Amino acid sequence: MSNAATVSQPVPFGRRLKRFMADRPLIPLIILLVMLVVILQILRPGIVNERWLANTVKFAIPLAILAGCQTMTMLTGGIDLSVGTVATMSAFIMATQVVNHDPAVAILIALVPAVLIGLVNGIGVGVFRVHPLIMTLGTSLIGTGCLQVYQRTVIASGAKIPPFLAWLGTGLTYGVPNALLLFVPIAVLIVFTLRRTGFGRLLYAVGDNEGAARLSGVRYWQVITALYVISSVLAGVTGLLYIGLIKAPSLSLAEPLVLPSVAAAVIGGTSIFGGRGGYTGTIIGALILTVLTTLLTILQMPEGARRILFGLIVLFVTAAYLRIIEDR
Amino acid sequence: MTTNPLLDATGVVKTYGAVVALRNASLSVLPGEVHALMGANGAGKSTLVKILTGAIRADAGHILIRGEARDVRSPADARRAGLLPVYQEPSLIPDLDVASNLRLTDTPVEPFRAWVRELGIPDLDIRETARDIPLAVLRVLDLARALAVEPDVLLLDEMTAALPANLAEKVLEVVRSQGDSGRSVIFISHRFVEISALCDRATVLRDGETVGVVAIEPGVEERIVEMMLGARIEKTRVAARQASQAASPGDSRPRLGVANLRVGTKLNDVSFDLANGEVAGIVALEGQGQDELLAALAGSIRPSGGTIEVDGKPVKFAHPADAIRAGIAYVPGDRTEALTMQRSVRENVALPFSSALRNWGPINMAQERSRVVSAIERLQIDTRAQREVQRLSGGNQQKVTIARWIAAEAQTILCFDPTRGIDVGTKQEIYKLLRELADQGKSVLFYTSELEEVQRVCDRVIVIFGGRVVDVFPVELADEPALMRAAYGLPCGAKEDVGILADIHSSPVAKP
Amino acid sequence: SAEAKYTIGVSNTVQGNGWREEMICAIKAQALASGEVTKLNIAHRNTDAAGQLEDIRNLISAKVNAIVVNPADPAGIMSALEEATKAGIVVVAVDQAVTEPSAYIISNNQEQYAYLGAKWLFQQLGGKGDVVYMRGAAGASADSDRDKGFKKALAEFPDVKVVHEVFTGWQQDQGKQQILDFIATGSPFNGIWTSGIDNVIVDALVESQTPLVPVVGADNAGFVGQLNSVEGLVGAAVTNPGSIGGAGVTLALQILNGKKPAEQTVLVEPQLWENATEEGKAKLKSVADPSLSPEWPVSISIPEWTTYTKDQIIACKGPGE
Amino acid sequence: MTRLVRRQGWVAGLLVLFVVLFVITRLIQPGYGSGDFGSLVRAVLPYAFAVAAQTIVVIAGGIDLSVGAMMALTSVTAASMMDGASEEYALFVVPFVLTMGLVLGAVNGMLIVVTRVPDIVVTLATLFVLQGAALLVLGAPGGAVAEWLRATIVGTVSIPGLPGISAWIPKALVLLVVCLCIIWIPLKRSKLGLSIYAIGSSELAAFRSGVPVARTRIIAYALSGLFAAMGGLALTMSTGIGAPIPGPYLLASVAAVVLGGVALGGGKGGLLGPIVAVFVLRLVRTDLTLLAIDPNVTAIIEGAIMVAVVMFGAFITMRSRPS
Ligand SMILES: Nc1ncnc2c1ncn2[C@@H]1O[C@H](COP(=O)(O)OP(=O)(O)OP(=O)(O)O)[C@@H](O)[C@H]1O
Ligand SMILES: Nc1ncnc2c1ncn2[C@@H]1O[C@H](COP(=O)(O)OP(=O)(O)OP(=O)(O)O)[C@@H](O)[C@H]1O
Ligand SMILES: [Mg+2]
Ligand SMILES: [Mg+2]
Repeated sequence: MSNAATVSQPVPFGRRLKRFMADRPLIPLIILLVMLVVILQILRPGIVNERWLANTVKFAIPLAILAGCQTMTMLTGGIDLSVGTVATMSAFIMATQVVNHDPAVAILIALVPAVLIGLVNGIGVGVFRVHPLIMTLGTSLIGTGCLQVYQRTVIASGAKIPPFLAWLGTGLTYGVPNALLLFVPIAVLIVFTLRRTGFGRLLYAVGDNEGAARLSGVRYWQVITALYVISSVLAGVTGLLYIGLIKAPSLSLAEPLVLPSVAAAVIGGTSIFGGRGGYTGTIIGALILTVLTTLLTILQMPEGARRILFGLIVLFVTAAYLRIIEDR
Repeated sequence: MTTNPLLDATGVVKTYGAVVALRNASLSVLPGEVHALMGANGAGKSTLVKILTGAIRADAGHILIRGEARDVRSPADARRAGLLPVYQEPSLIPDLDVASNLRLTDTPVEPFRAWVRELGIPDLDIRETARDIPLAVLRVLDLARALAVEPDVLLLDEMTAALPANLAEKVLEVVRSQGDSGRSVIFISHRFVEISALCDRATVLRDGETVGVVAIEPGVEERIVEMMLGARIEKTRVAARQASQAASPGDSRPRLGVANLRVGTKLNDVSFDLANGEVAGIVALEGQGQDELLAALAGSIRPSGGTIEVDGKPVKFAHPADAIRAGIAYVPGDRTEALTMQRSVRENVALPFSSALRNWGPINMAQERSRVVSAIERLQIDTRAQREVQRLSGGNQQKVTIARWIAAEAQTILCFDPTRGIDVGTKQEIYKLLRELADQGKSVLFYTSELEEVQRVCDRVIVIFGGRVVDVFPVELADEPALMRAAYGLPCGAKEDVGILADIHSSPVAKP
Repeated sequence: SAEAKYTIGVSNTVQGNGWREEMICAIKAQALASGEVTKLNIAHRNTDAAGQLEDIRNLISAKVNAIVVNPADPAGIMSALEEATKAGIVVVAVDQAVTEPSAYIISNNQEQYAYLGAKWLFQQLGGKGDVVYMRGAAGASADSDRDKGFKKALAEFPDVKVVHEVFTGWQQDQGKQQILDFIATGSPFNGIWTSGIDNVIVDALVESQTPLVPVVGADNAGFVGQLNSVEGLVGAAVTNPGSIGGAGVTLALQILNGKKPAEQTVLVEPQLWENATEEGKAKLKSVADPSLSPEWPVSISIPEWTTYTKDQIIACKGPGE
Repeated sequence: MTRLVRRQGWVAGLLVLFVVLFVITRLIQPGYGSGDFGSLVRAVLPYAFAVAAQTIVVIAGGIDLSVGAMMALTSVTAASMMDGASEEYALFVVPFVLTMGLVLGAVNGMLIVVTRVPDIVVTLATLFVLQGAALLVLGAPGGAVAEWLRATIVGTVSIPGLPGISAWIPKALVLLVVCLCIIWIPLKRSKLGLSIYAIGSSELAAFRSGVPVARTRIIAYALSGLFAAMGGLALTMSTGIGAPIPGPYLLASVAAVVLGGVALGGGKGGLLGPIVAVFVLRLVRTDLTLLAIDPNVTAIIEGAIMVAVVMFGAFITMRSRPS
């Protein structure tokens, strides 16, 4: 049936290369990442060593998981700004509960607010049709307030980081961060979910055209509620991992990761309008941002100039990436 | 040729990545001519119109307007050059009211109003927001907006496809008068009746290439079809329905029983049955409640009264999912309502597979693939640009909306104008498909704006007027004048059979 | 003066940071302990100087008797403080100074805070070496005050070099990543001065198995604990009591009761606790408080200025709660 | 009629909410009077401009994450230029800073048009760039403001013969209304205004209707920059200084835009709604302070109110949708 008409005359090499990369959007992204690492190595010869790689991966992992939450919510045309608060809450609650409870119990207690916030987000967005930005912003305000109130009840109890989480967060095995033990399964699961499960298909469908999904029998609220709960639980798990890495519970622990998590997803090629994108790009996006942070820390220049450079590079990377993959 | 062409395009090329939308297209339009642009789905007609009007840029080609090479870079440029398009999709700004839409394009209001009346919409409120206006009316408004600035060349891309018969007729009248008053019209349609009644010449595109220009004269259709379809030509035609073929409702329980159904103010008291193995056609003018009827049966909106029974059991649909579980699938008229445009053909077709909670888990990719591929083959979907449905041509998108339910093996299919914008070859395929479904014991409820389709596919005709069923009669009694009269609320009477390619001179343009 | 009669308003513009939380709790505890306060109106959120103007004006509308304010900026809230004074409200700025002349100030000396710690560090290095300078948030007034103190000390030690200057934004995760990045470059360094993001720095040194260098931080419970327990760690904690809020309440009550201080400005001088000497170690052991939340400064009270008990500040309850 | 209700109903509801809150405020604090209303308006001022800046790009179908940073940059620029300068010099500083906002906003728009990167990423990047620039202008809060500028938002207008009413018209309100109307009303009436709504509603349809999409987008961002510069000036005028760290204006502006009935997809809504929403949000803040509610609970209440109002809005539109 399809009279598959492809251009028959020889295509110039440049265009062929472009098309090759456009079909494999990960490749240009990885090239951009490698370019940044090379620049770093040129500016500070010797910095790119085993230890640096391990550190970069350690710090990129929590960002990448949170960016996974953003990727999935963005596929449905949403966004989850409460991930920072949720991660902070579960970290703080775990660290303060572990003083009196078994670590496993403390972790379970810590994940309860994550599930609750996810549920509220999901019902607000899915049933009441509140814009996700407002909904998650609202719940993150509420969560922060609750955490503050909670904090006052545990001032005197101190905090502890279970050795297991510290091992997971900071430890290395043969130079490889232990955090990968948690991250690799999560990443595989997310990628698999998005590509090969019904739920993943529905995320794309709902984000692309909710009406069409509805006519195909998809119940929007079910998808959205499940999504936000998953996103919140992932954020909670990130909080646990992150506290193992930072080892200092604070009331704003993971907040600084929120905007970068959105940026990582977007750099990785996920559309914030919904319907297109994927997780593998996001992971590279998180790595790019982490390397970029290092690059700017290492550069000796005024803080103002550093931020300007950060902004310009993020813009450049995203623009270059879009240019390369646009003509698919 | 004594006169110089008003618009002359040659060697137009446009590629999208590996997909060649236009290979070598040319088009030449004389002043005062109504010129048909024909071709199968995906031949490149819309692409050519978009290029001529500056909506997209060609990779190569020469375009002369009144003999001068003009660089048309945007629709605004085209407008200044006297070229006004009505695209396949409505182009009114959805969130602005009609008046603001007119102001945005510097369209004079009074001529616009006059044209709207002329086109058969007597009571338009121009403070109405475009989003709230039905698709068919939007198309007419688009046309009126173009006519109001008196363009030299009017480009109409499947203008009549989404229109019910009464509005389509008005459009044809207006287009003819344009030609008569010395302006040119480029007219894209898949309906031969319209082409033969209206056009002077036709340019035929196949796979992005102009394969011929012919003058329209009696008997030319077969040649055009041959040119359009090339090797793909379909000899098998579905014969008109015969009384003997009508499904025998041996099964006493109807598949679908509707009694006293009401929806808001649009639908009052509709009752009918749909048997297994039956194709029932709904005939109605624009806005008689047929949209609401199908939407209510599909669980998309809630009826305000009446009962629906499926296989004898009363049902209440709160969500399309409920209807789908009862085996009822709905193909809406507006394909943008049914498709996830950024996703692939495969994902669109497979969408219903994973909608239910129990199917959220891992997908059996091989099984999905085979089901999708067979549905695609059955509908002959051109899959060159299948990675994103939005890159398919309009007709191919339309096919995807149907393919989905073929793949999902729905027991009952509610189709709202499924052949809208589909080329002749494929239309035959769809008729055949619907009949096959009926033969397999499935039932189809089928609203169409092209009355002659009723005779080709339906067993029974249900006529709706003013939100009520005014008549139900077997297909043998359904000739075009009878249908037309019934649609206007008049009683039916028997007349002789009229087919698409049968007799161009008895076209419906001249009446009523 | 035992009967309760005053309402006190509080305005604070940073939320979610252990130091500020302690300040608020100190205010509450002191108001309760004094027995003279019927009600506290606390405006406590993340905002800027303009937002603080709004809060102060709301407190004026609420007709409080005194306002204790931790200014977002010394000059930026002048107009509202002036309006408050005009309305007969006693204004006490805590933690940082304000430029409004009618306001009373009881403040930690930020410049001295940095100077003291930096000087100790430079001496510890024998007046020579490479120092990592981990500042607070770029553009914050407390950070620029501390920068003055740090630069002053630096000027006194010409052979000390700042090899790496970076803004932590007072964020622990940022601080940790930044120091790890720096360690990875392999550049040698002999000491680290931090603006209060301290315990994660020690963690980073330990985790990356880098030889420990002297670290200067604040008296946060977590860091003080590390100074006592981490093998081979030499360092100093400079006090920066969050309990200054309680002192602010005391000062406000004194003024309301007609006991004006001799000077508009009362400075609470920081102390330095180090573990390089036996004496210092003993001091550090005595102040350590492992039961406290690690972000909280251990100096939970200021002699002569606060009268609440540890239980009261930890309960974090004000009058009427 | 119903159309009017449908279009303006949300704004009217917000106005009613504001009046109700105002009455509640007087119940909580019987002495709450015109002077306190003046304080409210002054508190609203920077938020209102931030919201106006956000509204215009949201209507155009975008979002501007750099609003707060733009305010910070324009504020520090104004404050550092006026530091130690004469009173008259401010006459030059104000137009300079406004032009700067306009130009930087236009740059935002151009970057979006040229790079074709989504708005949210471009403005996230410019957020960092503008913040960095603000830090380069002033490393720490500082600078000064001309006295006459400061005076333009202090006190009330005097209408001769009507002292009772004029006490309720703070100068800051007049400034706000004048600044917004001078741009918004002509814009709303012009074809440019229509074009902004058009590109927000459907970019493709707008392009096909002959709207110069790129130019319109750039202008929308430029106007947003202009409003943000006004906001920056308002910050400097009220605090007397410039602070390089942006305040909480970004999220507040997005929240108020949504509360004000402007759809985040673009193409719908007006300016009045978001402005009223800002007044409502500020008054809620005042009430929470007057009630001496536990400060940690106020965050919970503010979050809950925000969500509840939007949920309520969603709920009534769901109910009123023809079934
Ligand atoms: N943006 C795009 N990207 C890739 N391919 C495209 C794009 N737009 C159109 N095409 C391809 O170009 C070809 C011609 O499409 P066009 O819309 O012009 O067809 P058409 O003749 O109008 O068909 P129909 O009768 O179905 O409307 C199709 O194969 C289509 O898939
Ligand atoms: N900040 C303001 N302060 C006072 N009045 C204002 C303000 N902003 C707008 N207005 C006035 O309110 C009127 C309505 O403004 P708005 O921006 O809401 O228009 P609109 O509701 O979109 O208009 P339409 O109903 O035509 O769509 C404007 O005509 C203007 O006079
Ligand atoms: Mg077409
Ligand atoms: Mg409005």
